[in-house]
Amino acid sequence: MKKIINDPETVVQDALRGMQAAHPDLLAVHHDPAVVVRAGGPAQGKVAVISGGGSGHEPLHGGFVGRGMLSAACPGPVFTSPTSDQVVDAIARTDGGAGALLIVKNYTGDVLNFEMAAELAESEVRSVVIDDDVAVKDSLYTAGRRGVGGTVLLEKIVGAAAERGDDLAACEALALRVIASVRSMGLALTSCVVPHVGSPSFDLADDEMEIGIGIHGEPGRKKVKAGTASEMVSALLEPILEDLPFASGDRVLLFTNSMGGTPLVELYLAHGIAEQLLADRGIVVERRLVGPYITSLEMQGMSLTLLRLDDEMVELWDAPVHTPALRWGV
Amino acid sequence: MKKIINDPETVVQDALRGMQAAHPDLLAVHHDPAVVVRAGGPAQGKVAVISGGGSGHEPLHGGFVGRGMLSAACPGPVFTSPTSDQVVDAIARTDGGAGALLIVKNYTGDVLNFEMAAELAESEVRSVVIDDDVAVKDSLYTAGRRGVGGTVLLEKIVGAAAERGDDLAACEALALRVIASVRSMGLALTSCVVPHVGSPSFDLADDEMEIGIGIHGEPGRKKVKAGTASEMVSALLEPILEDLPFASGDRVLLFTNSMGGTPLVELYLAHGIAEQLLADRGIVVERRLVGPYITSLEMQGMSLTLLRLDDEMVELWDAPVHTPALRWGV
Amino acid sequence: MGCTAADVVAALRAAATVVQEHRDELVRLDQAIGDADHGENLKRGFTAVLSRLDADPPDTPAKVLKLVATTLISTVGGAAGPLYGTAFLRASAAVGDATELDCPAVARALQAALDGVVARGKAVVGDKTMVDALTPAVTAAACADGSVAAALSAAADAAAEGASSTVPMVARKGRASYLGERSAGHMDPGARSTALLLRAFADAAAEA
Amino acid sequence: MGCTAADVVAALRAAATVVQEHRDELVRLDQAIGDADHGENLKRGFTAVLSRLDADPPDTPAKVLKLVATTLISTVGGAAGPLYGTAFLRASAAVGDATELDCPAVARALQAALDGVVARGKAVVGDKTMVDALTPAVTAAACADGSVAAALSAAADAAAEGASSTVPMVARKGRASYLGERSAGHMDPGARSTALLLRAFADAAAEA
Ligand SMILES: Nc1ncnc2c1ncn2[C@@H]1O[C@H](COP(=O)(O)OP(=O)(O)O)[C@@H](O)[C@H]1O
Ligand SMILES: Nc1ncnc2c1ncn2[C@@H]1O[C@H](COP(=O)(O)OP(=O)(O)O)[C@@H](O)[C@H]1O
Ligand SMILES: [Mg+2]
Ligand SMILES: [Mg+2]
Ligand SMILES: [Mg+2]
Ligand SMILES: [Mg+2]
Repeated sequence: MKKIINDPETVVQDALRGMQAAHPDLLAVHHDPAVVVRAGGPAQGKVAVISGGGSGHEPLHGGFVGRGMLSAACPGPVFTSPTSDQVVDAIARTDGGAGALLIVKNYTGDVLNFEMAAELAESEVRSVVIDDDVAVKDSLYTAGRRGVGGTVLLEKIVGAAAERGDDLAACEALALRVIASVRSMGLALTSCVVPHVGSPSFDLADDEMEIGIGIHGEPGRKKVKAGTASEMVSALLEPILEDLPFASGDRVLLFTNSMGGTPLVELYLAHGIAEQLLADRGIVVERRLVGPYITSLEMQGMSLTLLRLDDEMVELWDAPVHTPALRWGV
Repeated sequence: MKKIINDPETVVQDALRGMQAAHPDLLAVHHDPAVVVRAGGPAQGKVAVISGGGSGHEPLHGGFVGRGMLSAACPGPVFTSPTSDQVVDAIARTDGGAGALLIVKNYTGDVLNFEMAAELAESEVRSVVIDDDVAVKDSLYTAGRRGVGGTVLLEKIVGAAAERGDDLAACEALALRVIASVRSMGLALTSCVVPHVGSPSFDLADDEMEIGIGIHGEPGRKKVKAGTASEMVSALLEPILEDLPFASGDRVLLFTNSMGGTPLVELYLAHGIAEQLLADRGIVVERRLVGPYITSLEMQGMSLTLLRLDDEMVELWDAPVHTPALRWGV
Repeated sequence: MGCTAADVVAALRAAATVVQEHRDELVRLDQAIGDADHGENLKRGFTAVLSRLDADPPDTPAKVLKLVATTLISTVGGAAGPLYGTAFLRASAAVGDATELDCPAVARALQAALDGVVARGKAVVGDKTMVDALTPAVTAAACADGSVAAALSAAADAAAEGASSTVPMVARKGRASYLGERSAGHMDPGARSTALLLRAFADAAAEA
Repeated sequence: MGCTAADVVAALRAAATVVQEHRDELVRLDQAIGDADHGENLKRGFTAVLSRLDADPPDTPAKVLKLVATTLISTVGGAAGPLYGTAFLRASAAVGDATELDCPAVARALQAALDGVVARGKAVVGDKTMVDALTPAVTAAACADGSVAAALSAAADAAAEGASSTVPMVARKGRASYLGERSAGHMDPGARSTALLLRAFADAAAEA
């Protein structure tokens, strides 16, 4: 394992220190428990939008803290959900009297810890669980679909709604509408290496890829021969389109995401293919996001996320945002 | 080699198509010769700021085309400088009557092709050559120092000057001042794989790193044992500080850059260490940039760039910019 | 002959040692069907437990168990943190403020722990989770001769068997469930850690 | 017996074939001390040369050479594009509008090519570049018996030796110079491609 770290035990803490140094105007980082909050204290009368999860998916979630997006993020250890203490602390630090909406990715650990936090918190709290990964069968025989790329879009859109003053019930309803309209799927060309493990999370031969991976180095649906970019994009896009399903005439946001180690030149290439495939089906790409926004450490690979848009979502997507990783209109 | 591509021969072209699809409002991509220009045609009376170089360093340069930064970028094949035709075409497409400033990274191929373009162009053209890499000895016995991370800062600052209406001579003088004040150095933990080659550009053992690498997979100053993040950051920062030299009381911009494959969590960690080391020496970090902005495909590693700031540079750095990769104030 | 607060503390120290010794094994089990952190998570949690027990040892078994619960809840994260945390919290509540636990109290604590895990995680036997180790352990913890050590030893044996029984199972809860059929052929890490903890408690009780 | 435009075209076709055959070798040489693209760059350039010659074959040697020059300049990129482009541009200018080139004209063209490379790249013999192959080639291209084939063959032999002479050199120009002492022990890719091109021209001339 070669990584730019001092000690696997202190990676998250050390990185948070660097994040604070890099964004003194945007963020206030608290340690013990670890919470990243918007600089400037709680915004009075505004719903606090809070998320969190294991570290190693940067910029998710800390990179999305700031005006128009998250009020706070709770970073767990690498690939491990945060504890309920962190979430309780985040709520206490950011509730400006309008309550808090917790955005929880659907993993057992995240769900249980956020659930305990909601029970313990002194504020009015609602939770939504995002489960956009079509690679997982949503049935009685699984823990349900995972929360993946859709989380980024959800945090942006709901963050904008909270910023404009929507109340807790409205934010929750909007979040549920986004969750109902977003689907994702990912693939890996290489495995990531978790610092405290030191070896790859799964094995892939030189000509193989893993389709349907999550964001924690957990293996996917199946291993197949790594083909061309066009084959890869189709392998992700078709299950997504079938699932909602998306239909001709739908207006969508297309999010082409790198798992971390895939360079931008490949990502743009894949994005171009996805745009073409959607155009061929009469689906109208109205907004797009391309880059490494929800990653799996140094994993090479990509994911696609498609959100069916309505006018309100477009307006909220376009609303000003000022965070370390997403910024526009300000 | 596992990459998200269709054909090594068409990687750049295919990626440009995706880039155009991703940023229809910002960019107009022309093929044959390949040139990425700002949407909306030449800005009358504004100096055109043009750069370019081999592909594989994304977002450099195409990702920096847009308001307040580059007028055009000329993407060569992967790691190969563009041809003079591309540069001539870029000048013709963007010169709004105030001439063009060419920003050239100091590599023989880039220098020769931009030089031919300047000879052939019909506009008034000035060229500046950036050579900020302290890893290379600047002597009669080398082709001189390479242009690396400082290029990003140079393009931002000079782009802002052109945007506010500075004339060609003023832009050139400012560029030379930035070049005189900026120093960089990089290291690699893994090699990149050039698509048309298919195997790693250099070999590194599991416990080695290469110090002083460039951005083209060319080997560096020396191979050493990969140490801790603190050792890595010192190994980059000390030669930079000694070179200019930077002194206590200097105001600087610190740019912590990923070579592509290094995840953000490690990059923030390294950034935090660099900030601490600078604080220890009384050097004042007034602005910072952290992320993968000048990369070497999927190479894992990082570079540090330090720019000594004056008031004008700070003002121009803070000026609005709206490009695919850098955006603020708009 | 019952368990004092000091005995419970000793049992937890033993458990912490066992967790540290088996950290890599638990990571490897979780790497096969999960995300490779179960050993690391428990190690972090029990290291914190040790230092809090050192700093300020509580004076009743219930207080010890509650301190363990809140420490695990605030340091482990993941699925295991709330699950083990809830288990210890319920166990603490089940034993009241007695200064010494007799065998029936220990059995009640185990039953309460299982109920807590099930309430939080909604898993049933056969889902390939820690419930597959804890359920037979509770059944086996009979107090025929009134010996806490004997009851815990029977529980630990049953838990070990329960953990083994997870190998062929297809996971239906937790992260391993994403793998579907591919989760079969591996022992569940949480079931394994439950068996390890109970064995450590039993051995500590035998030495007390 | 001189070279017509058709002969020059044939020589360039032969050169294009050789470049394609040696693409991987040139990439490997450049991988060792540069950036692994020299073979790919020349292959791209000569493939474009072939298709432009096919589309519209010029009718004088100078026009052929000029077409090659502009094609290489617009398709090769890197250091080699402007250098080889300038070489062919100067060679074109050196042979005027003759419809057939005699041996002295070919020798003049070679000298002009070398001058062009040096004017653009400022390298001298010993810097470990294509100049180390081209310089001895120009010297060796004597027209004793007036045979273009013989002159080119002597030039090609000298270029091959010149290319070999770059192996122990420490590079002082181009990308390889960044390596300092570590550049010694490898042949310069540009010197090797110069030798290959001259050998292809010589063989084509012998067959004409
Ligand atoms: N719903 C559940 N009910 C009971 N136990 C569960 C449940 N989900 C997961 N577990 C247990 O948690 C263990 C995994 O713990 P750990 O690896 O620490 O957390 P995570 O899965 O969040 O990484 C599994 O091996 C399993 O025994
Ligand atoms: N200044 C120079 N003068 C002459 N030849 C040079 C010079 N710099 C580089 N070269 C030649 O160019 C070759 C490299 O070409 P190529 O790999 O295509 O370009 P790049 O170095 O830009 O990747 C070198 O092997 C060397 O022979
Ligand atoms: Mg986990
Ligand atoms: Mg090159
Ligand atoms: Mg786990
Ligand atoms: Mg080269």
